[in-house]
Amino acid sequence: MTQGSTATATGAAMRLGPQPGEVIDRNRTIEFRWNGRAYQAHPGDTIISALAAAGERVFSRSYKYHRPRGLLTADFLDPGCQLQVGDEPNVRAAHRLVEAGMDVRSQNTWPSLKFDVKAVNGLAGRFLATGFYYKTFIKPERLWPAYERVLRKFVHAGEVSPDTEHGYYDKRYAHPDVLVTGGGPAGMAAAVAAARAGARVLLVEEEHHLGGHLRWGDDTARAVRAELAEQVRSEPGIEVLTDSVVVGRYDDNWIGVMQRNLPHVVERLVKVRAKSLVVAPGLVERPYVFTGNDLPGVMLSTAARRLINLYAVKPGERAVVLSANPEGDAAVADLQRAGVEIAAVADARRGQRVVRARGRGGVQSVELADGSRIDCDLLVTAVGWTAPTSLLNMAGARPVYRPEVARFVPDPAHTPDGVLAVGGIAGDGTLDQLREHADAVGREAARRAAQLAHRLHGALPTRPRDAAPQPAPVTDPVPIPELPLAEHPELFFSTHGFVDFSEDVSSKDLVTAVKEGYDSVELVKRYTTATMGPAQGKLETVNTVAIVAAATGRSIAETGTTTWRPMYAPVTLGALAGRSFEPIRHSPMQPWHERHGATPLVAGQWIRPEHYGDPAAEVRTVRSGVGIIDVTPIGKLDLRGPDVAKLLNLLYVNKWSKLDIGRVRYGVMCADDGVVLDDGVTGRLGDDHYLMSTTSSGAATVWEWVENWLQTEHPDWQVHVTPVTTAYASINVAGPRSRELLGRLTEGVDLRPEAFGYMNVRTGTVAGVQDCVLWRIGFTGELSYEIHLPASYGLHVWERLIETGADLGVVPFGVEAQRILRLEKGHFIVGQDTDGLTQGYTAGLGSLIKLDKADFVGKPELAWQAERGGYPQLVGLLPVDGDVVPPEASQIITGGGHIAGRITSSRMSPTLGRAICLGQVDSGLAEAGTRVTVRLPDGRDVEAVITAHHAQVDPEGERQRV
Amino acid sequence: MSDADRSADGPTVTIARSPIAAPEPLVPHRGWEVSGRRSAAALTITDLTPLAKVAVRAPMDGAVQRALGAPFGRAARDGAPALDGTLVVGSGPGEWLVLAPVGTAGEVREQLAGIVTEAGEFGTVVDLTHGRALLRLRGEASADLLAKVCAVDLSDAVTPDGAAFRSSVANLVTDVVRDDAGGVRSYLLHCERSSGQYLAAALLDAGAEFGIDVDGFRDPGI
Amino acid sequence: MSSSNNGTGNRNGSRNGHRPLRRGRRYSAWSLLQHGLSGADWPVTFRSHPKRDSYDVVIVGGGVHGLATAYYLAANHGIRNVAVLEKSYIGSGGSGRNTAILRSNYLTPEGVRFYDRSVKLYEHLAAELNFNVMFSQRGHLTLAHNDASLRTMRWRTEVNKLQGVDSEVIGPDEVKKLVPYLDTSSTTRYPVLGALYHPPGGIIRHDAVVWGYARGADAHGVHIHQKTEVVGIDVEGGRVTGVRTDDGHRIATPVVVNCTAGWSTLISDMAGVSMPVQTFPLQAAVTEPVKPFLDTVIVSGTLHVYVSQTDRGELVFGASVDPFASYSTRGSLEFAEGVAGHVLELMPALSKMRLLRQWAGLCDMTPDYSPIMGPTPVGGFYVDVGWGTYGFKAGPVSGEAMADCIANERPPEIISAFGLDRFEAGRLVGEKGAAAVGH
Amino acid sequence: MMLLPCPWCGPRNASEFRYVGETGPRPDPTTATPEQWRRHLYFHANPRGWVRESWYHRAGCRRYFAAERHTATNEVRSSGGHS
Ligand SMILES: Cc1cc2nc3c(=O)[nH]c(=O)nc-3n(C[C@H](O)[C@H](O)[C@H](O)COP(=O)(O)OP(=O)(O)OC[C@H]3O[C@@H](n4cnc5c(N)ncnc54)[C@H](O)[C@@H]3O)c2cc1C
Ligand SMILES: NC(=O)c1ccc[n+]([C@@H]2O[C@H](COP(=O)([O-])OP(=O)(O)OC[C@H]3O[C@@H](n4cnc5c(N)ncnc54)[C@H](O)[C@@H]3O)[C@@H](O)[C@H]2O)c1
Ligand SMILES: Cc1cc2nc3c(=O)[nH]c(=O)nc-3n(C[C@H](O)[C@H](O)[C@H](O)COP(=O)(O)O)c2cc1C
Ligand SMILES: [Zn+2]
Repeated sequence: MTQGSTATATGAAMRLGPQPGEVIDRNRTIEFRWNGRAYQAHPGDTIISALAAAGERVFSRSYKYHRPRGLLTADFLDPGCQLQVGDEPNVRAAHRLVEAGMDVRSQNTWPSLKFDVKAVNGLAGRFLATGFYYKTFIKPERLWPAYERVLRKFVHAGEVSPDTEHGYYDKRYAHPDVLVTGGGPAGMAAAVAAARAGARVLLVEEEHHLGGHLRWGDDTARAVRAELAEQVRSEPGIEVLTDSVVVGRYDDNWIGVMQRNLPHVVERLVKVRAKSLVVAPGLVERPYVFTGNDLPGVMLSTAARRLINLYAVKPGERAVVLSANPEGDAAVADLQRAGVEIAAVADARRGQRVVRARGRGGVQSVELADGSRIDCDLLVTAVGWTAPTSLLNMAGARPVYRPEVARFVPDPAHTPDGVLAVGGIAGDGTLDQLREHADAVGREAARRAAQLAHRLHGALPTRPRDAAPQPAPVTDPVPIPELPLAEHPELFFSTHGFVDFSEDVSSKDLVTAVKEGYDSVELVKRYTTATMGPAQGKLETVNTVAIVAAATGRSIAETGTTTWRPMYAPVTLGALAGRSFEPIRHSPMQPWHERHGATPLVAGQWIRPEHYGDPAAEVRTVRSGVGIIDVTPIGKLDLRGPDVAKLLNLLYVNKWSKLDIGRVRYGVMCADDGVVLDDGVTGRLGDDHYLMSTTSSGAATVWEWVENWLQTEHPDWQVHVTPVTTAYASINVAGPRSRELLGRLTEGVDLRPEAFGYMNVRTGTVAGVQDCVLWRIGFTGELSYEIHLPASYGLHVWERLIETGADLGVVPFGVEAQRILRLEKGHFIVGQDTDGLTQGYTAGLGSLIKLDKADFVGKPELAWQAERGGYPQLVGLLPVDGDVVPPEASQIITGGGHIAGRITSSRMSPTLGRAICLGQVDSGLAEAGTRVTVRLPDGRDVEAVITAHHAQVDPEGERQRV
Repeated sequence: MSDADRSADGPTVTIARSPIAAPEPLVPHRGWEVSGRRSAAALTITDLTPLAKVAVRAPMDGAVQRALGAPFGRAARDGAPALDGTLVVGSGPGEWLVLAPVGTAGEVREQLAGIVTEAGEFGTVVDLTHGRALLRLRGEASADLLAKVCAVDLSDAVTPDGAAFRSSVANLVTDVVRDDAGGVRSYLLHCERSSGQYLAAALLDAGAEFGIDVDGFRDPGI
Repeated sequence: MSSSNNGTGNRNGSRNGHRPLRRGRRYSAWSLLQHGLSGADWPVTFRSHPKRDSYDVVIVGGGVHGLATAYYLAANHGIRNVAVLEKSYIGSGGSGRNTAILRSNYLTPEGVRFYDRSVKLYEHLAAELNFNVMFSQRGHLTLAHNDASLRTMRWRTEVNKLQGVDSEVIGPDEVKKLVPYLDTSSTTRYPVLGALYHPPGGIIRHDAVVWGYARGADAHGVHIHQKTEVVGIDVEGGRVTGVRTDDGHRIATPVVVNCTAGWSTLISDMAGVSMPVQTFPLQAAVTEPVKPFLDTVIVSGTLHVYVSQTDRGELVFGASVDPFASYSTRGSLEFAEGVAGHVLELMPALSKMRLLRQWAGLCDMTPDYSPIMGPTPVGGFYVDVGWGTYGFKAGPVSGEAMADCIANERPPEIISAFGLDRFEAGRLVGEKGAAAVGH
Repeated sequence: MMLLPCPWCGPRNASEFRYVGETGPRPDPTTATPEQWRRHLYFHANPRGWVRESWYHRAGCRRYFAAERHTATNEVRSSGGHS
């Protein structure tokens, strides 16, 4: 056959004539590719139904032994139907609808699905038994990395590509009164009842259509489906999400829903806060364990019925059916109607069993317990159900195992109030009983939601106080009729076969694990990996538990299950991530910086100019002329009230009682463990009005810190704190000519040194902008003014400074120049020159800390630090070879490589033409003049000398006082 | 205007700018540069940053609150006679935000200071016009848009017209006021100035599926 | 303790190459072949026993710390009358739910020395225990997205090198070579400025470590009692005399070792010892498997995420502890959202991979991100706790040191910085700086 | 995600809050011994059960308040003014 010869490829050999419940659109045909060949499908087909219609039976190879695998459940869980679609791995092809042009491939098969060389693993199976890798590759130790590389080659999965585009995924929130999980009859009926009782309902269905199992039922079932679907549609209080799945239930009914198949979005995570959660996922049909149970052609009754009724695909030609329930019997009828020859029906209710299926690449014959052997290409099993209680368990409920019905059943006594189970998961019964039950549950869910809403709304400040009070909710619980439980034989295994199809774990592996001492279900799980694959136990848990129970001689109830956890169905990372909401912050001058080639620096949320090309030149201009820097990110808190001075005295280590209006002061805050927290200056603008500045990175923390002390320790103090960091654009005008520059633009402030001295604050007009705050301070050690001006005018003033100062040679400078300038001046940076354990005295704050104050935050620890002595100290250092700049974090060592400190800041000083540093050293080395050894990252040692001051430029502070 | 504001080419005027980039045409409006764009879309976003924004702090449930007419959690128009043409938002326990027409911050501040003095309580008034960004979303889909970025229940039962709350919007602390305009659902969003551009961009992105468009500033905006 | 031998054992940890596993119990390719051919059953890995009325040492907690302590007590010091009491199944605590990242590139000299010893023990653990623990030394990368973290990484590197630990700071290009899927362009919100590269770091099959120690301890005669919860500790005259269990037993013992990590204050409270420990959940998650594409462990402190790919092909994700103290192991959607968002920041091409399962474990956080090890004010009551988010890698060295501490009745040098008394004395260990997300 | 009942704003997602934790009264700094002081700084009850603790409504009213929470179920029993 030639590539692309679609006519032959599609075949449609197994496609039946029109079926009453079919979901395919026969009027249209689309084309897609399977392992390189073209196939045809109808819209509405899943990938697998289209392939099955074309007569394909093998879709994958198994995890360990590379056994051929086909269709088992024909839904999302189908372990043999995980395929690669384009660049998307592990696509659930029995759920995913075919799209035109899809490129579908089988995973981890080489050279092809038909002839897979790794199938030799199957022959070696007896040596690859469970846990084999713990028992081998132990010696010689040096070969293990090579073994490991080989093991990794065997990973059974799809592939990701480095070129995959990050598509558009997003999220939304929803606040329904009632969330209904599952759109089968139970879910639909509960949703309608809840909506009619006044609740806003969100109804979520994993499949593409509402209806649940009714979709593949008889005429009556389909009629009921249509009726319920119509009721749902006409109920305005119900929002329906199909092709969407409830993936997890978290504290306080916080529920994740994955919404797929949307027009604008690849996938959307809906985050739901539901007042009531109704769990209506139906039942999952359980596979039967016997030898050969994984052969293509062995399938569940629901799979066969889906194929026939939904997709009009004939599942095989000649079938054996193992039936233990009415659904199995219905499957027999469906098969007959579809023209499948029924070779035999083994009725498990009468003790008949299948013990083995034989065949190469697919079922060829089946052996029954009575020894008979029947030729066939299809074996359909209907041996019972697993209750997918996952969401209930996540909510803290404890479903109990009931042997007479051979499944776990929810226990309302151990289910939280906000969660109700309904439908097949809760019990059996006629469709009428089911609807009656669902109706009661829906109304009860609405009632509980209303009650909760009433309670919560009482606490909400957002509703008008004079509005009519919410009607008190109905209080009497709706009586919920019991659903009967239909007896069902316990059918878990007859001979050894596969239990976890995805993980290639057999019942024999489980028994072996138990014998080796892994004798609880949790240890068995981890030793064998049963239930750890893509279905997460929905298909395999009960069989696993039953086999462990048998092997240990305990009952299933005693054995218990492993823990159910989210995700109920796997969720793409894209959907979980959604749009990236990472706030960023810009100063008003940002457009100017961008226009003038500033190199951006990401500093927390702020984007700042690191430099404008040449930081050393920027430094030189500040030292010789004038420069301006955008320091808007500096934290600013507006403090007002009669008790501000008390607050400052409490939070800063130094004294604040006598700060005159118009003065500013530097202060350091420590935490109660004496560790340096933040520093900055605070100025007094009026009687009861102060402006506090903090470090840029500490702004948010300091605000919360201040509020904490005010709200919890001193609620009686009259202080109001307003964060005004970005209410002001902040510009530092620095350099010997800064006064001259500012003088040209300033009104209402006498800038002469005798009128506006160092450490003073004035308010006035700059470049026509009123209400500017000017502080005569600076980080650079030069004459400088920090102007805080109403932020909307930031760009205006900045541009005016640049224009007006052109003849003075004004330049903008960035964060890097500022770091150099401050290092020359010996100012430390909290968090760089200090760390999480640096207490006040270590940071060299001895003269600032006033232990004679009655109290301040950190005082006791600082007092003990002073008393104890012997602490490390922050010091200035000069490398003896001034050309060597030891990288920051270089270690200071003493004999034998003992660490005695480290360089915390280090730069080449453009002003001095040599390297300068700050560092922390052990107390014995802190004396000025001490020579220390610095180990450079390249292993060389260099000498450095401790200096008397932290500052290397103008230690006396002459320049800033002019 | 001072001498300093005159250059050789004539007077330069101070220009106030919002942190949010404005689409053309840019037009001056009472000292601010605003967008003059007009949109007839069913869902629009408008930058209202130029409005006067004044914060008041005083005891909760005291005389100041009675004078302002809006308790925490609610917004009131013309709450007090002195505050005609403003929107008073009960933005926190003992905290109010007063929004007023462009250029009126000074007056409003004075009036509020008067109210506080009269009340005889410990209270303070801070002009935050330049410290915050303000946006308006308008259109029936505004709640659907907001539901993509804000976890608070936007139904009438919880946040009816006039509701005010502070919460996280696109991961940014934001004051939200439900302020239906002319019977159309509408929200005011108020955040730190420096993140205004970020918030506007996040809303435009979230609103794309609803056909959101930018509508320029129109007086009085409030 | 009377029966002790002094000394710390040989290179592989156990002294004198003592091999307690009888013929036929040893694992090897040969024995695998034999069992495969004969179909005979494997011997029991660890047995269950009736409880004795008294033991020389009772260890509370059947995680890696408790089991390793038991193993080294028996193997290195000949103290074999030891019981490990575990309320659930062995490894049900942090040891069975951790992201299994091992490394030794800590920040403080005492930390580096300690964890380096552990990595060395891990390197030979498979041979020591005759149980393949699948230690994959594939290298460990800590990414720096800003100056401050780059500086901390240099700091760590320099301290590491001085202790002889292989660490270096590498640039974005070298990072890209190691992890081609990483977006190392400079235009991302969190650009990769460099990374701390630590070649000996890697991942391990965590359950195998637990089982291997259990099997080794069992072979030496240690009793492992699963499904046995300690509900009380008897203290008389300032010394422990016994423990009480939920099945009504009282077990007499002069020595109780608290190895219960997230539950450790509950146990210490029973003995009247208070500890500066708070319990926080730490979450993890795995994706569905894909073909191997990620060869190193990646950690980003700024983005609070770490990622590795197991030999089964799944990506294993972790983050920092939950934002509030709790004993809940239910996990949260925020965690899954955050971790996915951060992983995609780093590797945007992975948006179509799917998260399969998430879970949580409990972490015993201390104020200085360092453990609390050694004796307490109550005689015979020892603690090996405060393991926070990083204690799996410390299992072997902790077991070795605690065994030594108990046998010799004083803490060996290697854990001398980690005593309980340091908090009241104000001598905190300086790991806090680097350990925030430090797997 | 746990809902925390803010005494001012009503129930909100826990992610809007900053956890402050168990807080005790600050010992008298003039008389406390180093041991007492460091117990205050570093030691907590850490019960598996009900605990009284402080929270800060960072994304809302910006108030510190106390709440009682069960550390195993995360159920919140009551909340009141500041701690
Ligand atoms: C999600 C997660 C990821 C992590 N990632 C890493 C990592 O990558 N690298 C790393 O080094 N560390 C990591 N850690 C930390 C590491 O898992 C722990 O520090 C380590 O496992 C602690 O071991 P343990 O033996 O002390 O405690 P656990 O393994 O927690 O064992 C304590 C045992 O005590 C039992 N117990 C408690 N109370 C009682 C009682 N009353 N009676 C009897 N038994 C009791 C418990 O059931 C439990 O089994 C992680 C932790 C978590 C939760
Ligand atoms: N499937 C069958 O053929 C079958 C088998 C046995 C019993 N029954 C009977 O049918 C009734 C069951 O009806 P029902 O409505 O409870 O079940 P149902 O199986 O008819 O419908 C459940 C629906 O929930 C959906 N679902 C499951 N988990 C979901 C999730 N996490 N998110 C979104 N959707 C999810 C499923 O796709 C399914 O469509 C009972 O009377 C039962 O005895 C039917
Ligand atoms: C390193 C590691 C890898 C894991 N891989 C898987 C996996 O592939 N599939 C799976 O279902 N669970 C996996 N788990 C999670 C376990 O199933 C389980 O959730 C975890 O051990 C916590 O136990 P619990 O869920 O029973 O409480 C893994 C856990 C760890 C620590
Ligand atoms: Zn609040």
